[in-house]
Amino acid sequence: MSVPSNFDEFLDGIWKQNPIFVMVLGMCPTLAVTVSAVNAISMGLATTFVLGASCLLVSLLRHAIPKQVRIASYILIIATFVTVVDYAIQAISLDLYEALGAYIKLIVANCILLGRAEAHAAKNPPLPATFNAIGMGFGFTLGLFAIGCVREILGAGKLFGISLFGEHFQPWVVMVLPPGGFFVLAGWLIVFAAFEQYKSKRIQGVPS
Amino acid sequence: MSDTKEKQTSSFEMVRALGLVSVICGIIIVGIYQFTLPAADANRKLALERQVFKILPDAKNVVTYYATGKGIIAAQGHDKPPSDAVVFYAVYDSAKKLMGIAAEASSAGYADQVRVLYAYDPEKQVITGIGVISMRETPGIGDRILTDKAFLENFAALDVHLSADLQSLANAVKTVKHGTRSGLWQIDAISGATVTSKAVGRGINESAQALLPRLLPQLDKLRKAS
Amino acid sequence: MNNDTVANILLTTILPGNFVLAMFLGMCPFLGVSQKLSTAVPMGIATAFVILVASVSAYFLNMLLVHFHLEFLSVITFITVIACTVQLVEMFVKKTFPVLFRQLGIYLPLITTNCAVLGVALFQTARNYSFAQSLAYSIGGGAGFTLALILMAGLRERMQLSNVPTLVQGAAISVILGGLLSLSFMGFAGIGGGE
Amino acid sequence: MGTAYSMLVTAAFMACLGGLLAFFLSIASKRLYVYEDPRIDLVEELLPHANCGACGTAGCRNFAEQTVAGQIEPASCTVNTAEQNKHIAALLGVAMGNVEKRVARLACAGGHHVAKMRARYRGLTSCRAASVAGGGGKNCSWGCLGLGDCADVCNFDAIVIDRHGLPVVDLAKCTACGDCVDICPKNLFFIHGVTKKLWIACRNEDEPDAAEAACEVACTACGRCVVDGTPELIRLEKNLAVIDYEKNALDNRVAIERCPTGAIVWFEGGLTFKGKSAKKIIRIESLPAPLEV
Amino acid sequence: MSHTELRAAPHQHSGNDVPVIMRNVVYALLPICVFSVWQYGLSAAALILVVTLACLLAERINNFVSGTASTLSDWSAVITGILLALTLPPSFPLWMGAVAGLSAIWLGKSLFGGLGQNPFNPALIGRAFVQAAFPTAISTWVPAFSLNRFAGFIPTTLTAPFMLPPDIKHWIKLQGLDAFTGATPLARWKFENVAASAMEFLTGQVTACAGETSAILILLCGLYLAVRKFLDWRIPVAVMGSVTLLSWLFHLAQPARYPSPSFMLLSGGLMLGAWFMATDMASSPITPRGIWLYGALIGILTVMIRYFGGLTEGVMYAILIANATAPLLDQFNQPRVLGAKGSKS
Amino acid sequence: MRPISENLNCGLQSSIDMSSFFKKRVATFEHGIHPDYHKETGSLPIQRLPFAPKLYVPLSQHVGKPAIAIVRVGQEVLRGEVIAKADGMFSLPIHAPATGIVEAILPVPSDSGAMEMAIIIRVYQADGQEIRVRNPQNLDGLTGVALAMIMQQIGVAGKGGAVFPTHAKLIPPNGCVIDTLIVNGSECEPFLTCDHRIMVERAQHIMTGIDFARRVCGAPRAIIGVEDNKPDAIAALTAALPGDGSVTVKVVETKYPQGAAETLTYTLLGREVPVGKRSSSIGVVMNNVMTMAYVGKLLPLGEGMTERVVTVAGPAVDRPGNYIVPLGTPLHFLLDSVGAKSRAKEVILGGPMMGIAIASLDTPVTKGVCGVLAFGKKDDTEQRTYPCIHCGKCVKACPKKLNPTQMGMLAAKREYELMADQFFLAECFECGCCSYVCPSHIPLVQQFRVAKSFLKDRKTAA
Ligand SMILES: Cc1cc2nc3c(=O)[nH]c(=O)nc-3n(C[C@H](O)[C@H](O)[C@H](O)COP(=O)(O)O)c2cc1C
Ligand SMILES: Cc1cc2nc3c(=O)[nH]c(=O)nc-3n(C[C@H](O)[C@H](O)[C@H](O)COP(=O)(O)O)c2cc1C
Ligand SMILES: Cc1cc2nc3c(=O)[nH]c(=O)nc-3n(C[C@H](O)[C@H](O)[C@H](O)COP(=O)(O)O)c2cc1C
Ligand SMILES: Cc1cc2nc3c(=O)[nH]c(=O)nc-3n(C[C@H](O)[C@H](O)[C@H](O)CO)c2cc1C
Ligand code: SF4
Ligand code: SF4
Ligand code: SF4
Ligand code: SF4
Ligand code: FES
Repeated sequence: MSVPSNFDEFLDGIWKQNPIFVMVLGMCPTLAVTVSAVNAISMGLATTFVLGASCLLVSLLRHAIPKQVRIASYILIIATFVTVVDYAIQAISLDLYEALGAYIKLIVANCILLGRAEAHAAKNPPLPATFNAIGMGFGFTLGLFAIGCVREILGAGKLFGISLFGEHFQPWVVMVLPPGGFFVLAGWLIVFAAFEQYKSKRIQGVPS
Repeated sequence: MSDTKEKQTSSFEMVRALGLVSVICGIIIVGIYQFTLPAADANRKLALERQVFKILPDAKNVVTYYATGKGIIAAQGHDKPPSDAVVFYAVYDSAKKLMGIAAEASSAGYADQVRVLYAYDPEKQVITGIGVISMRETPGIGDRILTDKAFLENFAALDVHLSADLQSLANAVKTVKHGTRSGLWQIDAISGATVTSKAVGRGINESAQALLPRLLPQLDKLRKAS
Repeated sequence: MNNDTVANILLTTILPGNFVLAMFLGMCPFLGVSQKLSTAVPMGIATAFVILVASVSAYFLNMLLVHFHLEFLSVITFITVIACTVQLVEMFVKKTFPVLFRQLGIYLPLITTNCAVLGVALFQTARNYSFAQSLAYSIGGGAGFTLALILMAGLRERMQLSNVPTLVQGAAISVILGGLLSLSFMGFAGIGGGE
Repeated sequence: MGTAYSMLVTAAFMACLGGLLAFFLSIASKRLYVYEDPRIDLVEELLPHANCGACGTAGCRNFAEQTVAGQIEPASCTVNTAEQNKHIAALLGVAMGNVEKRVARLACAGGHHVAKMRARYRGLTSCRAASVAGGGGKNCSWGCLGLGDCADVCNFDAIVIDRHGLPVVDLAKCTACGDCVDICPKNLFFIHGVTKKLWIACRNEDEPDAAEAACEVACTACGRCVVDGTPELIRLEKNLAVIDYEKNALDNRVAIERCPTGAIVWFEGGLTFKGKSAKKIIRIESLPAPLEV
Repeated sequence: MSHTELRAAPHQHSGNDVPVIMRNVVYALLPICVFSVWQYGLSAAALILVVTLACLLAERINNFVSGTASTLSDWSAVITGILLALTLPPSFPLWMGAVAGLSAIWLGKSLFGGLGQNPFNPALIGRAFVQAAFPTAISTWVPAFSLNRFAGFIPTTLTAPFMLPPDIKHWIKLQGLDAFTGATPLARWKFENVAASAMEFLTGQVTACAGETSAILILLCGLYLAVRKFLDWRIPVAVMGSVTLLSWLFHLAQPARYPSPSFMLLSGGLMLGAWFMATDMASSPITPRGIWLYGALIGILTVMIRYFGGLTEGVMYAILIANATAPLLDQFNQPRVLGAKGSKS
Repeated sequence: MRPISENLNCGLQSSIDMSSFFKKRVATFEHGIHPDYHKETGSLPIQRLPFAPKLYVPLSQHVGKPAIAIVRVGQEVLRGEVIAKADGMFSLPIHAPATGIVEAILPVPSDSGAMEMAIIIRVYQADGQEIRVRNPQNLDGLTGVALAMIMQQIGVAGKGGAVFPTHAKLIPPNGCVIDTLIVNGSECEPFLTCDHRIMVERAQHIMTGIDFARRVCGAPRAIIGVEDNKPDAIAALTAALPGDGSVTVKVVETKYPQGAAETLTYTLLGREVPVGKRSSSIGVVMNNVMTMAYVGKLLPLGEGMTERVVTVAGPAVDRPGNYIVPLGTPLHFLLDSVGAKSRAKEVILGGPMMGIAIASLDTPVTKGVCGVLAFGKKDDTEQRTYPCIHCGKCVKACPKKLNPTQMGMLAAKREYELMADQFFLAECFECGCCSYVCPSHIPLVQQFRVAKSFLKDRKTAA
């Protein structure tokens, strides 16, 4: 595998197979922790770490694990790294830990992880597997960040905790409530779809 | 992909593989746990102290205690509170004088548990302030319990003195509708955030009912402690 | 110890604290398997069942962990037990109800990675629920999940016959429906809570 | 509690847990084992997932099962690219199979510019809807109504309605799925191998004069193609020329040459040829309103 | 003779088509609007106008984006706008009203494909959205029949866009109504156990949303539509019936705790909800049995939320939740075909 | 069975106060609609139409196998002579509607738009055009199939719209016992009044026909159902009733589609025709009043069916009324004779609810044509259709209690199988109530016809 193809794997995860906007997976953290941009990024990076590390390990062990216990082993590996992240965050910042709540632990159950481990890492050598996983992770982070920004700006009038519109701004509380999460995600999905449509129209428009 | 007829894996192989992965994972986890434990503990202690300083600004030293049915014991040396224990913190000032007790109260609010830390003045038998440990209440509504001056006024001296038999509060702490406070043991709710206000009142009441009867008789032990 | 009554927990988890609509647990199957009523109902029931099993096993597993002072292993042990349970259920269904398996095929393994299942285990532990409380929590959670799934499936079946603009078709419209359902469920706020 | 101790406990605990679960799983996997040829999944992955049924099976999964079982040849999936089908064949180690490409052919050439209308249909833009409302108003009651039901149902965008209100099949896109055949209320579409080159583009069974009055390109059953073509290849039936494809349809472009209306045509290289004597129609606009007979 | 024309049977039509129905609903709403303006003055008028215009604007923009012909002429967006405005407090800032109108049409209707395709009541989606977005503003009430209501706007009305509305305690004092507590009858009952009298409701002497104040007027306007068959009478009957029955049972059991059925019927948004919002056909079931169940569900949920919920009023959420169940109610209550055995399809 | 006086009373009552709300309501079915009736022609006596120069006599004027032509081009035919013979039991012979010469045998347009084979007769204009050929037979004591076979020879097909050969319909299928003959005099379609006039003018023929019909099907009783907007018909029928009480007249509510077989059976007997079955399975056979009148008139004389009464009406018709029209008369001649041809934009065979607009005025009048309606220019702005707004009005109008909303939405997505499998598509009798009430102008019935036609084509293809 040459470097450019690894890089393609990486880009795939960010754009063509973006876990949030294209595959629509990992929805729980996507909606739950994106009330602020910081939370979103932290969650995204934590997931990226778990994704990369576990895909690497799964790929290394892919010949050693019998089929019947495949899922269980992958889950074990993922859970290990999640626990690692969980404690790491506790050690780094308790505020962040509080903000992300149980969703750090729930990274285990994030469909993206098992999906990647099963569909990609278990079938590919370590290097591309890891690249792909990290790409996915960044794609996920990007998605979370996009949602987090909108929710924080409208919901609190702030970005990264910095007030944007002065103290008389009326926050749109709904944005930080559960429905707001849905709405912002849907908004991005529509923007994404519109963009894809525009692109495909452009391609079709070229006389063949 | 080439061998299409998969062969049945033997049970032993499966047990071995899964067992091995489990053990490796377990060891990694213990490792990271042990490794991060000091930092996390330090963090937690820092956070606690920060909270305590907010409600008792002159505090210097915070000691964790457990109030059990049999008396109070210092947390030092126990890594786990006894099952029926109520955790509280004795707070001392720079002169090592016991300046107050802090304890946690929690109850279900509008969205989730509302956890607050309250300061108790054992001399006057009143609550002298509250701070929020964690909550997920609606910004702009529920979180006014942090910012609403009138609401915080309630806790300047919230009456929690014990009844004659020292078994319960003389007057249960209660949150009442905004503008209808009629006793020092009542909390005047924030209009528009009644649910959250009630959660605070309910939490404090529960915690005080459990803690104070055990605490008061043993106060001297704490005074002497440092 | 937590003092919420069993009835309150049950009510809260079904309505105002609905796992899907208020807690964001189990979103992926909620968005993925709610296309048709005929698959949503079995999926809901299967998930509710796994949630129940997970909750019970997590309760006892946690007792064990506490006994050995191994609380830090909670995530890994819970999820492993859940994964194995799901795999067993999957094999069982495949053997005994091959037709159902064909319909649900790809979704069954999804239950493993359903946050709701792990969420129940983790939350009940974090909240120190007693056995009865855990049971109420898991039953309510499962019922709430199934309820949300069924409502969603009904709405989406209707959407299939409407003229949803192409841009919005697919994931976006389900997410919006989820949002509107969640908005509606805000009306239950306070039911089952306190007083 | 020392680190070593807790390591030990953890290791022991995890080993027990892992072992126990693996044990359960292994028992279950034996007791509940269901064999399914893994190649079915692999083949299915290579299929286009159009589930159109053009191959004659009940969808792609069924096709995969049947190919693996050797009951159907990979090339029978006409929707798939040849490339993918080659992969399938290689995967299963079987022959590709040689299935002639088939496409949908339209048996009508009566666009608005050559065929008259009797009445103006108003209502749902759908051929079948028009056809249930008094036949649709076209003078030739067999002819294409041009409201595009076929274009509408074609999942492969292979049909466009041209400016004369006639569907035109894009041979490259057509997968012979047969949806247009089903939907057309006038039964004007037929699935045919591309190698069959002679074609009667008319279904009008009317008397010759009436047919020609209704549509300038109708088959008038003059019989010239019958005489010119290979013997027994073409015959007349109900005022229409009928080609017997059993008898070598590849034959003979001469059959079309003397057709007066151009109802019989010759397909070659993606183009459609009319005979030399066919009337040349240069009109573009629709025919004027009909007169009452 | 030229072309004859071919049309499909039937060749006759009842004549009551969509614009006719919708226009009549607007006519029926006008008296309620007029009453509300008389009660609350300029602010109410401005609110109704702005919200309706926002709805029309949203609809038009949507036409523009999707490249379809204008759908303003079917009048449905006007209904959405007026109804939405009638469920907002009269002091609601206009910019928030505009947000409500836009979200009602876009979130509640356009995204699903426009007229008739929406599974939820658009007006209520708009209201639920702003209730969740601006919870403080939407529970700020002003007194009815204040003296200067036609002399100027309530200060909050003209809040600058995206800004917090000012405090109006001072303004209310100026109106000479010191005793005014800013609580709706439902809130007064829930937190102070004071039930308002039926007379207050019937004449609109209460603090509440712009259009929920004169129960009798709403009833009359609703009856007009029911008689002309522009709405399905089963829905209001089922809603009011189930509310009456349920609250009567509770009231019998504990009269001190639970108010009388007449209070439940007349207070809050129940009348407007039952007659004008639960009856929105796009979001309600179509089969007769489904409709009865739907109405009853709304009634039951309303009572439950009012009695046991954290919110004081539940009509809106009850309708929205019942909307969500409508497809299911339809599916499981198919009409029994003439000649078919059993009751299900 | 009711005494005659009560029937009379009923009729009078409804004539005085038709929609009397507080008095006892007349029998009816659930759902349905009340369109504008336009029954002005009901008071005009039946007139005779002249013979057209050419008659187009299709070989298939009934459902079932088409008749087989037995004349050659150029052959002279006499009015009443059989010119095409029945092809089996479920077929009918065709009689020459006029004396003339066979000019050609060619396809002519039919109401479905397809071309159908017809015998074209050039009419001798100078001829007096009496019936020249009759074949009377002794009918005494004949019953059942034997009588039916003779009935077949007069070539009468159902006049209520379905055009089923009457003799075949009357023979009870194996294992069925017919206990009631329902005679359908409701004529619920707007505009149409031919049944009404027949009941007023030919009550006696109807009674004779009922007698024959009962002898074939073996029904001990017959009920004539008449809508309460035809008091004169009710009075005429009541006066003609046989004394034994075996035939009764029952007044039913004026409501569309009261006259459909399923609804009228339900109204009169409270019985529902089971899904997918014929009404004979519940012991009922139904015939139209005009069918009975023609049987009663023609059978004793042994005369073939050569003409029928047709309502010609509509806004574009100058001289609306009920006309006796020779079968095979092309519509352009008919419309010319009543002064409508120049103004007619849209011509409908049948009533406005179920009638079919025809594409060509060459289409001839056949045995099944009960009305010809001509409409002038409709306002050019097309009725704008809107998306279904889920008002459910169609559900509450459908007399068969189907779910047109759901079916309409499914049809728009071409889910035809689903409509048939889950929503009883086949049960829809295309009455048009749903389209009539739909505020969105959704052509529901047309959609259902499309669905049925698609499924039928698919079935025949398979
Ligand atoms: C979107 C939304 C968020 C809310 N959040 C809170 C909250 O965080 N805390 C709270 O006590 N009530 C909350 N409420 C509840 C209402 O404000 C409720 O009406 C109020 O608590 C009732 O008390 P009141 O009489 O003081 O208005 C919320 C309501 C809505 C609609
Ligand atoms: C038709 C209608 C429906 C309404 N539905 C609701 C509702 O579901 N929830 C709500 O809080 N207010 C609703 N309102 C407004 C309430 O009647 C009431 O004025 C307001 O909720 C009381 O606010 P508070 O309880 O926050 O003090 C509705 C108003 C109308 C006209
Ligand atoms: C919607 C509908 C309306 C009908 N209306 C009448 C009617 O008004 N009068 C009538 O005689 N038959 C009517 N029919 C036909 C009857 O169902 C039935 O076929 C007929 O009365 C049988 O008599 P026949 O065989 O003599 O025609 C209607 C059928 C349908 C489906
Ligand atoms: C009786 C009746 C009630 C209506 N109620 C509402 C309503 O509550 N909210 C709304 O947005 N539109 C309402 N409409 C208008 C219309 O149904 C609505 O805009 C559609 O939901 C748009 O698809 C109503 C229409 C009628 C005829
Ligand atoms: S070929 Fe058939 S379906 Fe296609 S436009 Fe012509 S009539 Fe319609
Ligand atoms: S619908 Fe017709 S044209 Fe389209 S792919 Fe199928 S067979 Fe070809
Ligand atoms: S046409 Fe069919 S669906 Fe419509 S009302 Fe009549 S029977 Fe019902
Ligand atoms: S009458 Fe028309 S708009 Fe109303 S439900 Fe039926 S199809 Fe829809
Ligand atoms: S992330 Fe929670 S179910 Fe997928």
